Amino acid sequence: MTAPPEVLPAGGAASAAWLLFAIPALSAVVLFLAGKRANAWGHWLGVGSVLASFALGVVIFVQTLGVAPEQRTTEVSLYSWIASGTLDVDFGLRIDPLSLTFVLLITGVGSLIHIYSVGYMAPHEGAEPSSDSSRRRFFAQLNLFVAAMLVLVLGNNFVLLYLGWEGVGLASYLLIGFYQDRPSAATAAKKAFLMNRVGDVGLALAIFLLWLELGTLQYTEVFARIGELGGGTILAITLLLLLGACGKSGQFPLQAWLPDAMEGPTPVSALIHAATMVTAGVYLIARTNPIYDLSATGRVVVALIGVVTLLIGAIIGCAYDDIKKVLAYSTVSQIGYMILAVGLGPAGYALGIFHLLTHGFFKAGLFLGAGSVMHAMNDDVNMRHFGGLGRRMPITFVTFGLGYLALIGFPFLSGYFSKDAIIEAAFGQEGWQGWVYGGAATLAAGLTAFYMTRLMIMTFFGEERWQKLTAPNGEHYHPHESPPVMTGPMILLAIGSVFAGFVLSAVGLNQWLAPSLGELEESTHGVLPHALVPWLVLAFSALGVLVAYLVVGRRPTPVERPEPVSLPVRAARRDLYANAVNESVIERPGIWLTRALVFLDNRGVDGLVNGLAAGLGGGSARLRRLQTGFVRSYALSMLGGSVFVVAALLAVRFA
Amino acid sequence: MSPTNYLLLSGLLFTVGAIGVLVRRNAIVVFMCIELMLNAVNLSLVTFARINGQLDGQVMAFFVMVVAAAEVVVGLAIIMSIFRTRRSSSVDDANLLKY
Amino acid sequence: MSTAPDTGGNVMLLVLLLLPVVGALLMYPLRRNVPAAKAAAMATALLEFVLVVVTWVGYSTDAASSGERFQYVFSVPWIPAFGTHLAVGIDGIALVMIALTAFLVPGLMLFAWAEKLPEGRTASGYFALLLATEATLMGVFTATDVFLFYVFFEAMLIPMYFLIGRFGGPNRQYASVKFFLYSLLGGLIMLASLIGLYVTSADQLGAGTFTWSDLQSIAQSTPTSTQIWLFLGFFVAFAIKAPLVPFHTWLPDAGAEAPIVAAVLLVGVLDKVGTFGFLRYCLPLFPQASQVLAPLVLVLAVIGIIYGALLAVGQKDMSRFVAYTSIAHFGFIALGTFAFSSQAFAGATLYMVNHGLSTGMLFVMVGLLVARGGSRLISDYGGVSKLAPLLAGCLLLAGMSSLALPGTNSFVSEFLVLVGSFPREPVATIIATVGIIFAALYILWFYQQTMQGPVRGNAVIRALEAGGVGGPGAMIDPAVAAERGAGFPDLTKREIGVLAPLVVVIVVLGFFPGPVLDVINPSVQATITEVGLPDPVPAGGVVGGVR
Amino acid sequence: MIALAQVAPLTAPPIDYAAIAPLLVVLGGACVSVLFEAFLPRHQRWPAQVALSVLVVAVAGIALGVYAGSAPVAGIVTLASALSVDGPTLFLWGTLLVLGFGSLLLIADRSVEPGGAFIASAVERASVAAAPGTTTGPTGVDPEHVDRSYGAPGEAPTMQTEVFPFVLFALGGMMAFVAANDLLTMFVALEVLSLPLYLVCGLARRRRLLSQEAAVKYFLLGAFASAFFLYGLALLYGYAGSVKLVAIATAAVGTPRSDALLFGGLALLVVGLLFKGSVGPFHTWTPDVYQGAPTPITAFMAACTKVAAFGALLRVLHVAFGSTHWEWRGVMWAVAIASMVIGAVLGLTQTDLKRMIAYSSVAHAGFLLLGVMAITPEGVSSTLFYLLAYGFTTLAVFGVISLVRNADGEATHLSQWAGLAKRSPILAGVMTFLLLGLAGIPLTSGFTAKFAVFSAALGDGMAPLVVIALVASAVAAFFYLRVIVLMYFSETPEDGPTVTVPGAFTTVAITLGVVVTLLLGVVPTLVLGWAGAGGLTG
Repeated sequence: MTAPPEVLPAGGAASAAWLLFAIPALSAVVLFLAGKRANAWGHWLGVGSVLASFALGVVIFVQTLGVAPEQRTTEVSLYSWIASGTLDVDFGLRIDPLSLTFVLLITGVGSLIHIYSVGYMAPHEGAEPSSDSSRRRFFAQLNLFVAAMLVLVLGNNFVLLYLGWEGVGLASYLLIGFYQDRPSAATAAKKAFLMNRVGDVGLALAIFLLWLELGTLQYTEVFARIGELGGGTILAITLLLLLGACGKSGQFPLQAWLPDAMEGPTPVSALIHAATMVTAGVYLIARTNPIYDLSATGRVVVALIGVVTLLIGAIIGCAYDDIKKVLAYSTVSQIGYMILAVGLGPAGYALGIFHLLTHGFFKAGLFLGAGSVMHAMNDDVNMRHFGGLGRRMPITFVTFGLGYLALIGFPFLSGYFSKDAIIEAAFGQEGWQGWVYGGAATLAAGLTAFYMTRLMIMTFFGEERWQKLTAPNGEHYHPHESPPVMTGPMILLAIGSVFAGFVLSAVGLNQWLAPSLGELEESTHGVLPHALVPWLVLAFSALGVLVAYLVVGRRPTPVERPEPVSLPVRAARRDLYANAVNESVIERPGIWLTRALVFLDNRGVDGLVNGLAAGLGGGSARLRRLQTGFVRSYALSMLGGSVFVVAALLAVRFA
Repeated sequence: MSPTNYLLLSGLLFTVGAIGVLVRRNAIVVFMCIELMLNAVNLSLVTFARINGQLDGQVMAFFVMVVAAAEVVVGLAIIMSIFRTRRSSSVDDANLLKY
Repeated sequence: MSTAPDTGGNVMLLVLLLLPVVGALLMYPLRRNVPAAKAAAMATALLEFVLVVVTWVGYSTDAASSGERFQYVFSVPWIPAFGTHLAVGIDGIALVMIALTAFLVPGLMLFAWAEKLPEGRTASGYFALLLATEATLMGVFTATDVFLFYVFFEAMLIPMYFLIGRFGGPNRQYASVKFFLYSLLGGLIMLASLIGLYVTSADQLGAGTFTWSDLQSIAQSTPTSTQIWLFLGFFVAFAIKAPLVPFHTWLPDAGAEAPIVAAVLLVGVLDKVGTFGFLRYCLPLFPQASQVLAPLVLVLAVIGIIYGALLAVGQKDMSRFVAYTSIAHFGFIALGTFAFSSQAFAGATLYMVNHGLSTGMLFVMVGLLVARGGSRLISDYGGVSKLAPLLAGCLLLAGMSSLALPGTNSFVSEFLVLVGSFPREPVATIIATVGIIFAALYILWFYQQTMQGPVRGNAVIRALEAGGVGGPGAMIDPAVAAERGAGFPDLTKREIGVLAPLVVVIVVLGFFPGPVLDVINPSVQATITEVGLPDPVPAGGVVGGVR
Repeated sequence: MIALAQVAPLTAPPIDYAAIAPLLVVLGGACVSVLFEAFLPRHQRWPAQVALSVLVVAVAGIALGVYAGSAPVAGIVTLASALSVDGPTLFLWGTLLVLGFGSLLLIADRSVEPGGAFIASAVERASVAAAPGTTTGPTGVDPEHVDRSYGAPGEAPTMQTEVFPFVLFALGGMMAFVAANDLLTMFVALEVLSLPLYLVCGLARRRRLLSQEAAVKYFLLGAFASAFFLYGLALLYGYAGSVKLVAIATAAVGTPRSDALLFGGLALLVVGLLFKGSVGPFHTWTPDVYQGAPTPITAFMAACTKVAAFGALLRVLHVAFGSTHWEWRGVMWAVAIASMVIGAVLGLTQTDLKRMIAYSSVAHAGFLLLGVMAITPEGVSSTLFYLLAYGFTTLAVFGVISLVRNADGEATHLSQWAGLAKRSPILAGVMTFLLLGLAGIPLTSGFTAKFAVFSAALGDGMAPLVVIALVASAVAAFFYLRVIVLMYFSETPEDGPTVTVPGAFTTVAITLGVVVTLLLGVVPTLVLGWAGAGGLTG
């Protein structure tokens, strides 16, 4: 492990870093409270706030570049947030290469998506007046998300991280359930929040454990003293943190919420459920790398989770017809790659972040493209209704296509650099780990190529199936290119997805991140030589494309999904039974248990109380019958009482 | 003859009186049974006086008689008044007040 | 040999005590003139609040941390034969509680301003009872003489009893009597311990006393067996008040049948007397017993957290739902109280305040829904957010506070409770932490049922048709309805006035709990020393954050 | 002559007239009031009797006050040690006088029931018809008995004034009873207080059948009980060779006689006293008599008889049997528990207010026993205080009950009290306060008294009993609560009863009760001091 660099108080623009999240937060508050008045200009305020914090981020970034690497880790303490006894949680920010990288990603991609949303969320003619308000609400919530996400990455202690962590959870909940009158949206939102809470429990317990063992929750102190702890404790901490990461990043076994999250508006899917929030888990593990450095076992578990997830995502992605669901599972799979990378330890932290950035570009671009398609197709998401859209909406087609190439790792596009690096590192491990990680990653690369090609063909090529169909709302489809306010961001992201990989590796992202993540270790004795891996991956990807072309491209796509299909396809269509398991293991027993408890409480606990009262009343009603009204019976009771008293007294005395 | 016998007799009388109170219906008779119990007490008082070789007990017996007489006056008055209204002196008829 | 000064002292607290009484009495002459009565009541409540603020400002945390147990002390002998004093004084814990009380009452009055009362009931009586409740609460929190505390503890029941019984829902008689008898039973069992305490003090000090500090001074020397008996008496009373499972069944009935303002006072403040009692009486007066019996309490607390949450999800009635969520929250408070660490104690204390705010707001939201739909059934509402977005937003905020989302007040307290309990009680804390999932479950479930999805539910539809907007299932334009103020209108100005302070406090305390914690911490430290169980020291030793 | 000369001169035992002045005044007043009955014309009797009674009580009170000011703390024994005038005696005398005064006011009142609540024997058709069960039972209306007490058609109805001498005699008897220092005096006093009560129970103007039935039952059972008392007296005489309490106490320490006599005697004696104190299971007469008797008399019995009975019980157990309390305490525990349970549980389902209060008095008797059983100064003082507090509260309660009336007299059925708060908020408020007092809620005398008694009991090692007592009082609270619920939370029935505006007398009596109930709850110090001054001397 590398000794953490000493921490300097932030200076210059960095000391104003709190503005980064303060501005969007303020804007969110304004938009929430302003009410209808803000309908007219609200969205521009939202865009402006994010742009502002992006600008500030750039300034701080440039300033940080100006100083020597070992001085790039700075902190600014705003005030003491929670203080009791020896506990003193600081509301402070940590500005270092890692957090700055995320700041730029969040605010940069965030700005683009905000701009895109101005067009996407614009009320289409004939909409009810309230949809102005709903756009305002949308931007308020999107700003809230940006603010929370920035707190998450900027916080200099675990509690602040937790604040951002659940803050983005709330924003995600609100935005997934944005179309509130859709029951499915509401349910999806609830599901997302609950599964995230499961992860949060892990994070919380990790925090408690750190407090118990170290008596502090500041990154600097924790990382400095983590070495004092025993292996068992550290392993426990790493696993609990991993649980948190799984919840947030839709990793196995908590991946089921992410596809449902696509109920939200597409820009949300692009920003939150592709580019930023869902990568928070990767950030968490990368941020706590000093802890993971100390636990090889912990790292193996992380890597395996990543492997399992990237396979699950890739497999299910092949079966769906819903364009957003396919992209969602692709996200699950790609985050699997990142988790795998950070699971490789010093050999992979930087690579994980690298892939996270490139993925941020091209996946956001893909989602925006999908959004543009839906915008054109009356919000239809079923690819079987598409086809031949390439000619109708060229810009979308081109940008989307570039994103697609980047994702499948077409040579010298961003995906090629980041993903192949991860796979190389994976093969770089020794023994079985190398084979398992590398093999799975390579296989998934092929699958990725398959399902993405399938998506491209079904959407942009082939016959225009939509000609013969009518939209759910009855009218015919009139595919048209989206307005510039939407295509602009798509173009920028496309450029990003083309060059980001090359640029970032050229300028040396790894060295830049080194102060936060330690030097990137080149694995020397892997199971496969480095030279071989790219070709292998390329071969698998090409194979995937080819198969896709043979299966989908050469024969017409049926408008109705074919039934019955082979077992694996069925399994994949049903998310490999993840939801079924959740339902039968957790949901139904839970409902049953609740009913049982309600019964127990009313009949049992409360029944006891009321029963006691009833018993007293009944006893009273019976006993008062003894008061017959006959003098002689009264006399009898008196005599009986006297006899008892006499007998008892004599008994006490003489016995 | 040992004084104990007198005590036993008085105890017996007392019990008889008590039982009488329990079993007889006529208010007058019930009342007479109570008088019997009082007189049982008198007997034991006198006996104890004899045993202790004092006069106190006998004096007390007189007190008891006086009090008993007073009770008779009051009791008969009450029984008469209820007899007037009810035309019955059975204690069992008077059971409007119960439960 | 009472150490209580018999020389009177600072009369501030007496003023706080008597002012609401005066206000309540004022209601009688004004009973014919309802507007004047309302105005007078509101004025009293506001004045009370101002005075409490003054008290807060005047409360010196330095003095508290330098060992001054109580401030604003006033004490005169009351019944020498029993060694009782008319003794009042506040520490940080009591201060925040009276602050909470004084903060809530004016808002509640504003809420009750236009409430539709059962026929034959006058608003003046209503407000008089509110003020009377406030007075007894002030007394119960400020008393530093155990006898006096008991007097207020019992007196507290009477105005609340009449509030529920006279102004409550259809089943109010059953609920009010159940509430009264249940609490009275607890109180009487406590009385037995109270007398026992008195006798013990007579044995140890020569003369029986009820002065808290004297009793505390002999606490360590009282044999543990005695302590356990006395502890149990107090504990039962407080556990019924708090309420802990299985003593909780009166709360859903009372909370559901009580008028909203009473429900807020009942669940928000009055029940806190139980947890307050744990901190002020059970722990310092019976330290050994508390430690011996802590496992028992922790089991009840943890059960309560899970049990209350699951039952909440099973409820059909909104008020009962809120009541059960409170049972879960009281579990957290009890956990923190019996984990014996300064963080846990501070967290529990702060939790009392925060729960008062969040649950208070939840009850108010329920009240607003009932005011519109005229039904308490959850299934009678649906898709309200489409009609009344502001109302929905407030409900969501209250809910988020209730599930302790970071950034709301409750997170700080819940975090402190858990992080403070973990070192001593890892298992209980882990279960409790799992409880936060259930918290999310019941809040989101409730929100989804009532607020999200298409506009539905008998109450809503009825209200809309009454307002002449739309028919069953019809998509209603909320703007139209709201502007008409008809149908299912969004929040009115008055209602916003009720909610705004709550919203502000909930959010501000989420980010800046400092002022409150500064007041609480010294008293918490004092309690720690009185219990005589040192703070668990983290293995790491060195602690604290970089500043 | 010589023989005569040899006889030692008789020396009359010394009598401390100052000490026993109150007793003498009351008994003398009673005699005078008998003469009034005999010689004054009917229309003058009421004012004369009222004036006389008030005067007597006042003078007795003054005499008591004067003596108490200079009384030796130890107390004295006078009249050949027949009477013991010590701290408790003085306190009880004071209590009896004040309570008696209150009762007399209720009795004298003619505004609530026109012409007062009492007539001797004549039958009122209306009331017979109204009396429950008369449809089945014989309504023996005797034609030649028209209600004389109404006097000539023109004039206002007058009341039966014999009640005044009766009450005065009973009061005197009670005062002698609590002061009696030997069992014989106690027995005579018992009869002096009982016999008039038997009679006045039957004097109700309304519901005569119930009233007379109450009288008969009370009389027969009372006589029965006094027989037990007497037999106990005899046995104890046989045991100790004397009936002086002190002598019994000394004999108990060491005497050849069999303890069977001692404990048999104690048992029977106590039974007689418990009967008077209406302690379960010797309470059976209480509900019937309380319900049947004219309400003012019920008030008098409930307040004063209890005081007298427990005063005597206190003296007997503490003076004569204090040394042997380990033997009898267990049995008394059982009795106390029985009494508390019976009172609390049976009270739950009562439908008649007077019966309900009767059962509550049974429960309170159980609580009082706790204090009596504590053989400590606190035991004595707390019991005394409890008696005073309970007496005033219950007096006021019956006063209030007498105000709620309908066509045929008092409306004592619970259902008739529904929604009373709306019709008469003040009366409902007063009643609520008094009931809370009986329930023992803080800031009422009931709480202070309970606290005193229970702490005395706990101090003397009766913790379990205290817990039981507290649970019982929680149960008992339910039926007090029922009345409050009815008055406040229920809707008023049609043809509900009306609330009579009380005349001066009743008003004063009720106010007295309420004020004392409040004061003893808030500032009991002074009275507690009196109750604690000086112990029992024999």
